[in-house]
Amino acid sequence: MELTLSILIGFMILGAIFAIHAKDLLSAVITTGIVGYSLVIAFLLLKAPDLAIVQIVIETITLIIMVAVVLDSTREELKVKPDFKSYSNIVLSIIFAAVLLFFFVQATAELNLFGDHTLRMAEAYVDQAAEKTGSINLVTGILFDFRGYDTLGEATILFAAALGVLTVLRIKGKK
Amino acid sequence: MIDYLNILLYVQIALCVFCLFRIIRGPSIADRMVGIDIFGILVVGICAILSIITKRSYILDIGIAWIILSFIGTLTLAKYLSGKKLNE
Amino acid sequence: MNSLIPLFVIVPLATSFLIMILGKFINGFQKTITPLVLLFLTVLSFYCLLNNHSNSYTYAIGGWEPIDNIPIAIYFVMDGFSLILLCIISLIGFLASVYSISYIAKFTSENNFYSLLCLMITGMSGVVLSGDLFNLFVFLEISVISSYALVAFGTEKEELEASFKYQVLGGIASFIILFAIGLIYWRTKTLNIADISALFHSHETSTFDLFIQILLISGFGLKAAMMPFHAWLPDAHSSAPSPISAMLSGVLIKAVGIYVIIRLFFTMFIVSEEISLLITTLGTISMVIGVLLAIGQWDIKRLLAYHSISQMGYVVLSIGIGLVLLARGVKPTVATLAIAGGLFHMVNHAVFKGLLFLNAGAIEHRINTRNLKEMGGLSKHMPVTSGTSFIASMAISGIPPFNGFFSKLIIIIAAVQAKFYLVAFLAVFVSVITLASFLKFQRYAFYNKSEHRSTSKIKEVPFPMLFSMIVMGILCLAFSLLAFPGIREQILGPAIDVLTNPNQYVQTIIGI
Amino acid sequence: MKGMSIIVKKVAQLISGLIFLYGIYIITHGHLTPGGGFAGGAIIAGAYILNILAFGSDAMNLKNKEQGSSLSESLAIFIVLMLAVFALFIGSKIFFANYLPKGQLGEIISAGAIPLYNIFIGIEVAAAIITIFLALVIFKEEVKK
Amino acid sequence: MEIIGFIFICIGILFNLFGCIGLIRLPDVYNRLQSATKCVTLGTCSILIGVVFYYGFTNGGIKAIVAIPILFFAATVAAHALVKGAYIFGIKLGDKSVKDDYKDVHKS
Amino acid sequence: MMKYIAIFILSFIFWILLTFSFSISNIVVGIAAALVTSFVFGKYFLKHVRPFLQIQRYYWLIIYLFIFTWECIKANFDVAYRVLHPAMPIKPGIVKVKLGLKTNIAKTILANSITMTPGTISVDIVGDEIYVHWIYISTDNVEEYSQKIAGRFEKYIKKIFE
Amino acid sequence: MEELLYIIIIPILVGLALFIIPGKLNILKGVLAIITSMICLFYAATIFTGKEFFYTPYTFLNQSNSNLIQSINFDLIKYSAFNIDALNQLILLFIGIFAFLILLYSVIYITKEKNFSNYYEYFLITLGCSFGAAAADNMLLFLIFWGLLGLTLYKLIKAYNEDSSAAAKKTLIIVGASDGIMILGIAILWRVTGTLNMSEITLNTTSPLITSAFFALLIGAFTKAGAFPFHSWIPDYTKNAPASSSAFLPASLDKLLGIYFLARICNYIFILNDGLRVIMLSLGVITIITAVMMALVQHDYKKLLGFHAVSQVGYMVIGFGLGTMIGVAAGLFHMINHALYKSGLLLSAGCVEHRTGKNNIEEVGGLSKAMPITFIAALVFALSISGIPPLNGFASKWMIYQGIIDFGAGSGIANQLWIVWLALAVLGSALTLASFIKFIGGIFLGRKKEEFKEVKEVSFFMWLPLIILAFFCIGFGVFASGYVVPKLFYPITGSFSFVGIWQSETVSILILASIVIGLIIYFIGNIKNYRTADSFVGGGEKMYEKADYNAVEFYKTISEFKLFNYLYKKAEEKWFDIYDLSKRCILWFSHLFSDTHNGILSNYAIWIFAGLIIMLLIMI
Amino acid sequence: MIVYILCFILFLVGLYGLITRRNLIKIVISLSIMEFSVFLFLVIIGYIDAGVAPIVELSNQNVIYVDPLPQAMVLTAIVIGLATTAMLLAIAIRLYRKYKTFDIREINNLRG
Ligand code: NA
Ligand code: NA
Repeated sequence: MELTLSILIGFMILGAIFAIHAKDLLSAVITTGIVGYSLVIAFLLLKAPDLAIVQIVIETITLIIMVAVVLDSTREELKVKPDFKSYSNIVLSIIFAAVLLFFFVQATAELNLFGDHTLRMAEAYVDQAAEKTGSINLVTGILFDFRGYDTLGEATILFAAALGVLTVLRIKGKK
Repeated sequence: MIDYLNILLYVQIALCVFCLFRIIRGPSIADRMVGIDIFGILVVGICAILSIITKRSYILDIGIAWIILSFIGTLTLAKYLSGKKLNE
Repeated sequence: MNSLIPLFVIVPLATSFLIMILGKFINGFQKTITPLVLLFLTVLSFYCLLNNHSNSYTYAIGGWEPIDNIPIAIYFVMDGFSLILLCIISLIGFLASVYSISYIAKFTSENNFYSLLCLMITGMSGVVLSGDLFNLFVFLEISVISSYALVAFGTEKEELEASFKYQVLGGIASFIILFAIGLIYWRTKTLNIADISALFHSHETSTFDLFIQILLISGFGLKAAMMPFHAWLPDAHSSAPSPISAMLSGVLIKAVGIYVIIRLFFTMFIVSEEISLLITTLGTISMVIGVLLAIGQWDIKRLLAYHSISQMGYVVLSIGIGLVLLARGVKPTVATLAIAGGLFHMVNHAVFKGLLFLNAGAIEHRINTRNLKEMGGLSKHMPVTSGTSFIASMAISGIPPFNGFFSKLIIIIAAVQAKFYLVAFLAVFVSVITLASFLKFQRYAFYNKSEHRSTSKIKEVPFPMLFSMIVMGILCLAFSLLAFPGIREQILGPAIDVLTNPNQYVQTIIGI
Repeated sequence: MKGMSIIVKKVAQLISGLIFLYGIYIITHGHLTPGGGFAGGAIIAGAYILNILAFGSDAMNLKNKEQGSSLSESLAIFIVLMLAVFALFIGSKIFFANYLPKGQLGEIISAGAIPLYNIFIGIEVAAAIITIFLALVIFKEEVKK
Repeated sequence: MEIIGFIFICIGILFNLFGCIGLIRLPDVYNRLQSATKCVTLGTCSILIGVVFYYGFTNGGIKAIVAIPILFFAATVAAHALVKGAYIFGIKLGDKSVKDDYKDVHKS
Repeated sequence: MMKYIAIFILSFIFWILLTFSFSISNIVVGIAAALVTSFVFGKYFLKHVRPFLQIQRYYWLIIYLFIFTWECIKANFDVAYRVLHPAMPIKPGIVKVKLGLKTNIAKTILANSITMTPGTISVDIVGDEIYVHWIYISTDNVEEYSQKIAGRFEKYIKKIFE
Repeated sequence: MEELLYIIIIPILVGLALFIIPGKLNILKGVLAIITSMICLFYAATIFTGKEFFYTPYTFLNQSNSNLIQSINFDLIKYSAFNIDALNQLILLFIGIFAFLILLYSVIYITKEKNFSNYYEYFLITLGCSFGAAAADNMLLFLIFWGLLGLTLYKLIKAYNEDSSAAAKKTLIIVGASDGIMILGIAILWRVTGTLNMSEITLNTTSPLITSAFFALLIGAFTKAGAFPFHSWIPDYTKNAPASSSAFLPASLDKLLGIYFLARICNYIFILNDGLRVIMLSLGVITIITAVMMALVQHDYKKLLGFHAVSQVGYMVIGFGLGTMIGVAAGLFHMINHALYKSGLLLSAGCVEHRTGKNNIEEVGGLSKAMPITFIAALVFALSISGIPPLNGFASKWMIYQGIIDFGAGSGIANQLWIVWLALAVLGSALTLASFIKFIGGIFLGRKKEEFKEVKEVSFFMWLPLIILAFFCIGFGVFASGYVVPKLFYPITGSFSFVGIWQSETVSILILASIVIGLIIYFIGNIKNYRTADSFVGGGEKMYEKADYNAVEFYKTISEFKLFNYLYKKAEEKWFDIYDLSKRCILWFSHLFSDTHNGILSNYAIWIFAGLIIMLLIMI
Repeated sequence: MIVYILCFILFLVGLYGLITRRNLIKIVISLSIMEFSVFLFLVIIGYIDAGVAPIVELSNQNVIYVDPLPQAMVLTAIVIGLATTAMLLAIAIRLYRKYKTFDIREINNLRG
């Protein structure tokens, strides 16, 4: 399991690197889509079907939106000559990545391993949760009952984003 | 039997790498679109096999959702190729 | 009191939706309802503030009781500290919305504006009230996403650019925060702040704890625009419509940045002296470099924006000093003083920086420029704007008898008492440069003669804008009273008690 | 020709309704199977998007859809909030309490208010995504003189 | 029953493999679409039929059956749209191609 | 009106298949869902729905499905052979295929069938002609390859959809 | 005791109330203000004649339920808010006197300044705050009043153009900076002593901490009083503000308060050590010399007076730097005298400006006949500031010389250097005389210009204060040893052996010498000037320009020395102005940081992660 | 452990893209990648080897479910991610209309 997952994440990393380096934007968008879809497989493997289905739809919607944007503009990647700044940025970011990785490994060394997880808060969400909420899908039970308030917030965020997009894309800002 | 199915599952996942290869390799943008389209179909297979392994039929729901959305996604990409705005 | 708590979220949220539903059908609905609702919230929050008697009130959403002393519901927690924030959120929100009645009239899609404004207030109230780490994140996102949209409200080049950069950097912050929440969950298996606090306090601080503390400092420091995480702020705060700038600088960075840092580090973590010193250092750096950046600006709103960084530096360093002393376990009275100074300055900053942005907006409203070099001689034509901006300028520069003087005084005295002499000196130094840059503002905007335009046609701004500015000007004076014993205990006391005594918070929820 | 080729159009006509129904299925089974308001809402939005892709927005008379969708979005989420607020008046009188009878586990009509939340969240999400999509694709910049 | 299902699944995966190899090997985008979509779709249909055998006449089995026509329509229409799009986009037929009747239609 | 009813029935069947539960509540919800679907998406449904309501067509449909499946499998192995063969014996190109079908739905189904059959993929339908990308163009004769590509399905489709 | 409250609160309240009266009724405002100031003067006199006392008007009740907060000793008004001793009494009295006189003068003067709104409001608030600052014992209370004075100072410049708005800005920045630094000093004092009451603190300047507190407070006093190097706002202020504002604040009230506070810190709060005395005395002489050198080359007579307002502070600083009884008394006496003649001079200058509308010495001239009363008063003031006997300026300067000589008997380094202090102080006095000859000559003597044909004497209310001040100058000079010094300063310092004015030959010779040197310097500087003037007799229009005393020529004479030339050039570029120096420095940093904010998003992202990583590296 | 590390590496890839790319769309993509890694990380945290998906099995009482709470969190976060991406893209396209480029270094009026 761990191995499969590792390979899958490796696959995602590969895709991500390509997406970042792609010479044209549509390829980058498509590759991002692939990475997102791989995430769905990971969710499936990690026994998170709810996430899988949401991630599929959201990833597709994102892909569509991105295609719409690229279609409205250009799919050409910028034609700029790499200067000193871009090289130094690459070097810097690799150094950052190395240092952060080092600290991450250091910091999480003492925590439980993969697949070895105990419950505390979620115990109440799992134990007889179906009786408490009436929902046999525990995630839905959490989302709309134990933590319905989060979900209201989440829906509000989507509302805000839609409103924001409408606001940003209105034809005239001032009368 | 489940073990064999697991192997098949991994094979199916491994097939996705071919799609990634095509996406990275290109050369044309349409090739990449083909890659992601095929990927979408392959994953339905993954869902189906996983559904048997875990004996949870609802995973097929995910598969169906995937078919539908992969279809819409591919249509969007195809429409891109045809040079029209998405709403034309 | 407990049953009032959800109103702070429900009411603005419902207003936001109602505006989008009814605003299309009822003419002027949006600009009537928003100030009214926010006035109601202001009254409500001040009522709670004056009646809270140093208690913490909780509200378990969904009514889920703790099981085996593990809180499972999302909690609203309202105590002295969050009440102060609630008060300034609704107060500044109210004044900004009144101001907007005239200011936003020149834009299209007023409904969207007011709706987003209400959402922003909802988000901030949610952050301030939430007792749950992830819920806090969600509400933080509500407020920042609506602020992204509001920054770009005018859809001009600069506004869009600012909004984009704001979003990218804000996105980094959000991921860092979410990552840290994940790490905390990994460790503690719970999201309730009180529960996490109890767990953290039950074992030694480890590398892991330091790691997440630093992640959270970066994440929320980014939201609070502490150096070196500040770069989005001058762009975003200067490009937004002025009432929104007032909200962003006056309230948002406090509610989603400073508030959370204070809450987490005082209540949730066992804080080491090193981390507290780090926070103090960050505050000091922000304070000094922020003001150095500000003084060179010729765009008023950019100048004000950099001052926000600098003034937040005061707040952070003061709180940091309090944290250092608490961590060392020495001089609790000085720690109290430092915290009081920080909170006091935070409240004051909301008022005077809000007012300054409204002034800038008034000027921009009339002469369509933010460049100081193109202004001049406005004091005759815009006496109220001129007068209120003078009050605010003096308040932010720490000139008596305005509120900024007293809070800076307390901060400096606390720094000296805690033997942070260099910090105290820098606080004075920054205060002087602040004064210099605001006198520059006064000079170029209001006093000089203008070579660029004839000033004869300029009129004072309409009444709603004047109303907000005058009220804030009065508040700049009135908040001075918070320095005095009696009033200070009533307003700031409960907040300080909450912060210096984290057990109270934990016990209120877990009920041990 | 507006929209895509005849093949796409016919198939879109045939299955967009089914996709919509599938969205409803995902939403209403949110408490039983994976999915719920968010996934289902997005699928419903997908049905609309499919139609727009296949036929073009003119064919669908979408001139004012953007406003309509943002209105239904607002309305739906307002109802969600009101569902949560109703809890203040019914039963335990606590915000967000699940006040309806829980019903038989595993049945489609069960879990108290959860399906209701799911439905309205679903509408909200669908409308939000359609709004975003329409705003992005129909948007035209003002022509500068 | 499970054995039959398993065999179907194996066949399906074999088809998928062919499709993917085609995806890699074939020269131009049209040919890749040719082999890949078809093989993979059929393969996946085969897997779904396998699933039907596993589940029998239950919720899961019916769902798998429902999935097949949806997959069929979706995959074919997607492939058709892609190939047409690619043609309009101007992607040339590969070197090995012997005929292009569509050229005239598209020009007009 | 007809198409509203058609989509209602289709939706309801689809619902029952998806849920595969015959409890009262499920059926009630299903009817409601189907009603909503027909109400919202009815106007986008196929224009001519009468064929759906004629039972005899389903007989031909089933026969057609078998033939189609068989053809698919055959062609699939053909393609597999071409792909796996080291020399890759392909002769691709786009050919014009003449159709005898009238209605759009029939053409669409035919085009889909062609597409689904490995080795051919329909590019576009223009009037009575369908352009097909063929992986191995075995002959140059229009009639011959029309028969080869479309003829196998055409008569069944005509019976089912026209 | 309530009088104290009245003199603080009444003017402030009346001042605030005047805001309501519309600007058209300026005269009414003026009358109300005069009445207020008379009341204040009356109460100030009552306090002056009364006893010393502590006064705490109101103590807030601690109703806190927070024990932690209660335990902090942080209350603005604790138990001794105000402390009235002999020093305060004196200061309060003179604040009252000056306010009344200048207000009398303002009624006519300010009405002409049409654009000047809210003059009386800020005037009265200033008055109340000055009383408050002078009486406060609690340092935070003191600080609040002190800070408010800076604010009204700013508001009393009519900032209508480029220069005046710049001057206003500069003023408040320097004053505000000094206030800020004072906060530090007060904070340190509180930390060291645990009290905020000045009357309770006496500290030896032993540790660096206490010394820095001393310097912090010293900066506050120096800035208010206008001593080097924190003086540079005064010339700009006097140049650009209305004369009555300048007379009121920098010339009188700020001097009174600044020197009062200097006296407090040097002689009550801190006990200075030898090193600090050297520093104080050096600053004193530097102030005298540099300011007077700058005054010599000014063209604008208000600015010239401004530099003198700085220069004279040097004597006071010397007085307190000496720290002896006679030194302190001399410092205080010079403070009073200076306030008298300098406000007189500024008011006279205001009269001239009022009538002619010109600020430049070269543009006016020959006004002695047209404005005789102003001329005579100005002459008295000028002679007084130049230290001509028997006027008051002479009396106090003489006491300072006397003090320096006495001080020379001590053993510290500061004492050993007494001859240096003395010589430079005398030189300063000589230069002062030289520049005032120019002032009187340039404005009142010489040929009267055509354009000033219609110039008349100012009205009664404007010259009356001048006359009163002139009488004060003469009276304080004549009755110095017999009446004024014993009556005013013995209560403060204790009685000392006050050597009669004419009894010390050395000192008298010194004074005479200074007069002679001053005249010589002046005439050397003007020889060329007279020659050129002669050659232009009958030369039409140009004659008027060149026939007058010309400050430019004078400047040329002095600047013939290469060193002076260089220094003046640098001074013109503001290299010696602490304000401009720091401004340059800070703006350099500002641009440095600004350049890093180049709008490139990846940079910003890099900062974020670099910050994160640095924090990690430090902490883990 | 390797899973966590790889997951973090995915985050770092996003970071790398964010710092080195100057195309608005690429920046959005980099943010998406960071987002993915955070989602994945959260779900991995809640994974239990022996657990089953958190959908209650009425027939079988003795099963362990994986932690549903991180899943609920990620679900929320996914929707938040969509909202953020939509906002970013809307602004990106508007910026493109104004500047005719996606180069963030050209879109650079705000500095100093
Ligand atoms: Na200007
Ligand atoms: Na002259």
